[in-house]
Amino acid sequence: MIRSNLPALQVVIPLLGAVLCALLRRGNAAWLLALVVSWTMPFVSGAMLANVLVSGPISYALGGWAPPWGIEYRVDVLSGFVLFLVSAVGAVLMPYARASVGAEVDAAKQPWFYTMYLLCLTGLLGIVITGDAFNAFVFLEVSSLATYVLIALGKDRRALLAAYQYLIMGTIGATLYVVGIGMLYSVTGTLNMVDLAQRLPAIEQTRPVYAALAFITVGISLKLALFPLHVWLPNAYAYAPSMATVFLAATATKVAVYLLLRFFFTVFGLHFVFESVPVGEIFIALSVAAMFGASLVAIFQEDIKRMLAYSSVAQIGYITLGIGLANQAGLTGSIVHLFNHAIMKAALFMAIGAVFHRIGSVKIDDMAGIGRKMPATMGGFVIAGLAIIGTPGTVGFITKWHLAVGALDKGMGWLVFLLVLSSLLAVVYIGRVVEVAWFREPGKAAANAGEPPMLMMTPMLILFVLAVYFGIDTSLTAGIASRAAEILLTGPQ
Amino acid sequence: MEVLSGIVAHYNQWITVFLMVSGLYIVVARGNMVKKLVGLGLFQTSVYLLYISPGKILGGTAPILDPAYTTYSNPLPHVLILTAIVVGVATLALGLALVVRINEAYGTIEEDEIFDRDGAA
Amino acid sequence: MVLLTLMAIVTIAVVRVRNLFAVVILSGIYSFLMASVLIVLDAVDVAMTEASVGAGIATVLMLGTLYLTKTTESVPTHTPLLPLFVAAVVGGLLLYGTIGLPPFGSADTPVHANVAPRYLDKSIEETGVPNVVTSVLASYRGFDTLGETTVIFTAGIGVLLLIGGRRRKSKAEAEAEAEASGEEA
Amino acid sequence: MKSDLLLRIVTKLLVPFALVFALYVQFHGDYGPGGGFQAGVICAAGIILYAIIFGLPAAQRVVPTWVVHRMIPLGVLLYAGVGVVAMLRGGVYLNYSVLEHDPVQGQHLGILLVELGVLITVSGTMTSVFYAFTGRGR
Repeated sequence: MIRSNLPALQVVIPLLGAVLCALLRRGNAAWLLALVVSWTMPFVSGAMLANVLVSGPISYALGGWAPPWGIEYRVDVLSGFVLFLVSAVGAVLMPYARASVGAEVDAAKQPWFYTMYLLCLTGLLGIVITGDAFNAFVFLEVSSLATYVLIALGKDRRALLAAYQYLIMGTIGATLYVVGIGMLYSVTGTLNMVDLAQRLPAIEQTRPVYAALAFITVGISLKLALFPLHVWLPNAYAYAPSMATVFLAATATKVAVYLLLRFFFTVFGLHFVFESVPVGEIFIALSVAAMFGASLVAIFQEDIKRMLAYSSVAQIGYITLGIGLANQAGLTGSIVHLFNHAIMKAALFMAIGAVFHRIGSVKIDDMAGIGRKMPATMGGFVIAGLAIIGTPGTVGFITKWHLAVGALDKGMGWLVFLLVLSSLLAVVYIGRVVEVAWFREPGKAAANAGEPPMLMMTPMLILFVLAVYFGIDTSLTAGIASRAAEILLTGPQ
Repeated sequence: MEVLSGIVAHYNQWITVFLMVSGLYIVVARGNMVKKLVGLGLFQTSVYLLYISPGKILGGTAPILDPAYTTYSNPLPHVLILTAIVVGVATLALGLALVVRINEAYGTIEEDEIFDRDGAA
Repeated sequence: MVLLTLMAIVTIAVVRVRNLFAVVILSGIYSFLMASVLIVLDAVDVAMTEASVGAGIATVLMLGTLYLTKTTESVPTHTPLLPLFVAAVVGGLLLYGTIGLPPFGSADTPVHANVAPRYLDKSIEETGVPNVVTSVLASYRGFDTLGETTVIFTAGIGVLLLIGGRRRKSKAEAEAEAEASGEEA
Repeated sequence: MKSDLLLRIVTKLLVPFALVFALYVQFHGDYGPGGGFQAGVICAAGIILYAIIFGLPAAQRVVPTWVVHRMIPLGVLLYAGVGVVAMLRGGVYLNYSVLEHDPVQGQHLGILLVELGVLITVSGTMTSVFYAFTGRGR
């Protein structure tokens, strides 16, 4: 019985967890509940992914109403992969959360903080698993509202402003998405993604479909912080509590990318999106702008969380670059980078969160000599930093390799050159931190620092190891990503 | 007559577009945080018409089944928009709560003044 | 049609007026007009909700906020060129899209041909509920409604997290408050 | 406003009526317009009206804050719980047909229960949010 209901459980368990969390009074009890829920999730998504890899997509008709009348949950290789990614990040993060949240959020607010975290998880998983365009909007809003609150709970008063600005931009994005869905509904009469995909080719060349494509693309691009729609992201990541930053940086934008992939390749179809409209060219241009523009800004940041946030915008550029290439190697690069970037960015933000836990600052000047006091944390920072740069032997290299192959397949050799050049910018901003942390005498701030508690340390160490492991053995990540890309390119099975 | 009926046939859509654009303009152009949220509300509300209008059948009636009628307007958009209204008011409540907190933290709800104060701090 | 025109006029007023009380009341009026339009369009459930939410709860909350903050908007200092450009692009795209949509009020459009007829034909047989909006809402698309309830839940807990507690609870907040009152003086 | 006799009397008369009307909207939602969400809003509006006329403390004596705070998650719990029960009875999530022997009866029960869940969460949230906003100024 549990086996056949896995798709529903994937979303319902965190939802029930959030509800129960809201009824608890003590922060530790809420943490324990969130931990149990988070650790259950990878098993659910892992079981589904394994099932999908063997026997094809799972369709689950909620309420017992067959699609397109009811809402369908649909797990294929891509959504199974992203579900596993999101739930795995949550599972790795939870032990870390206890000390971090304990220090950064008022004790009285902790149960509800974990409620918000679980709701955010519910929303993200709901977006990925659903096969219904409108249902995706509802869960997009669940995760978004929870995200605004998580950000606003940062200690700095600028966190409030960041949350407000994100609320405005996020709502505009979601509304544009709804407008696009409304137009598609007006010309097809259906909301189910598979049903849409079957009905659209007949009316492809009409104006509402073009407009719908534009609205949905821009709406989702606001959410995934595609350059130049990224302005909400740096402040949001910089001022949110450390745990929220790690979770959002590793999952939220990835889920938006997933939704975009879903619409481009499953609903509208490769043929329509990339041949009748210059979407590919636009995406490549904006991605290159993100890779360079955001990296340049990152170099001049004093606040390391902000620096990493700008680095995220640049990294999202790599992901969208692969989408713009829209060929087997390029898409594989994009999809595998969803996973790889989640690992390395989570690791970096966790390391900085640990430093903040010890010295109460994320300013680069206060980091002087911190490497000697927290060698494991900052050693890991170096490893994850190398991954961001794309050094061979780390996960970052795998992504860039696939992207480069994709660019060459497309006859865009100059893109390979740009990829290498943008990596040099990453060397500069990561190198700055490494230089200050390791090659300067410990300053006043760092003098009394030490390694963080075990519960914080272990998740970081796991991620540091994974950042290298998946850089060497790629059969799991790149293998699945390659299959997902193949299915996207050849159409629904 | 042809032109007139053309305008009539699309009048809903013209107004919808106008409302939406005005809402979006307020959100982007104004610095006052409450006014921005009002604009956001207009922006979201105008979407209701975009969904509901195509569902209407002239001569039809509300989708509550009754032997006296045979033609009903489409119920599905109504359901979707009920959800959208709820999402809208939820967003508004959260936005207003943020505005109250921002006012407590900064003493103003004008974006420009807040940027000034953060620059000074 | 008269209602729609009135709505457009109210919207212009919302853009122009700078007194926030007036803006809030105008947006309440706007919601009532919207509710009336929705009744004309046969969406009675939606109209009822819009009237109670848009004109009721939303207005109360906004007035509550204004009571806690301030009531006039300052004169915008930026040139409105960028916003105008953004609005114009979106508007143009919308017009481009909507002109291709099927004409208003006809019965033989895709919207009426797919999916929806099943609800109208089978609602009583399958769920025993004559109000099709209710049966679609709670059963056929019941999961959407669960999501919607979750949205409300999220917003409720979120608001309480932000402004629920007494203010003196945390040190940071107390400092912020002291600063704010210092600025007012 | 507390001293205005007329307002106080009218409110006293109106609030029970609003609550009864909310129940009507709730349970008549199968046949006429309305349902859990609308009923929840009307219910909250009744309490809010009471609070505006008689003051927040008076309203909080009638409907304490902790009650409305608890209502927010409980409604979702009821809704999601109905789905879980359906799953335990061998159906898929939220399939109300398995709740009773007769599928239509089951649908009826399921719709009734989830609408009740919506009512609880919506009225709880609206009232809590109102309390939070008005309580903030003190």
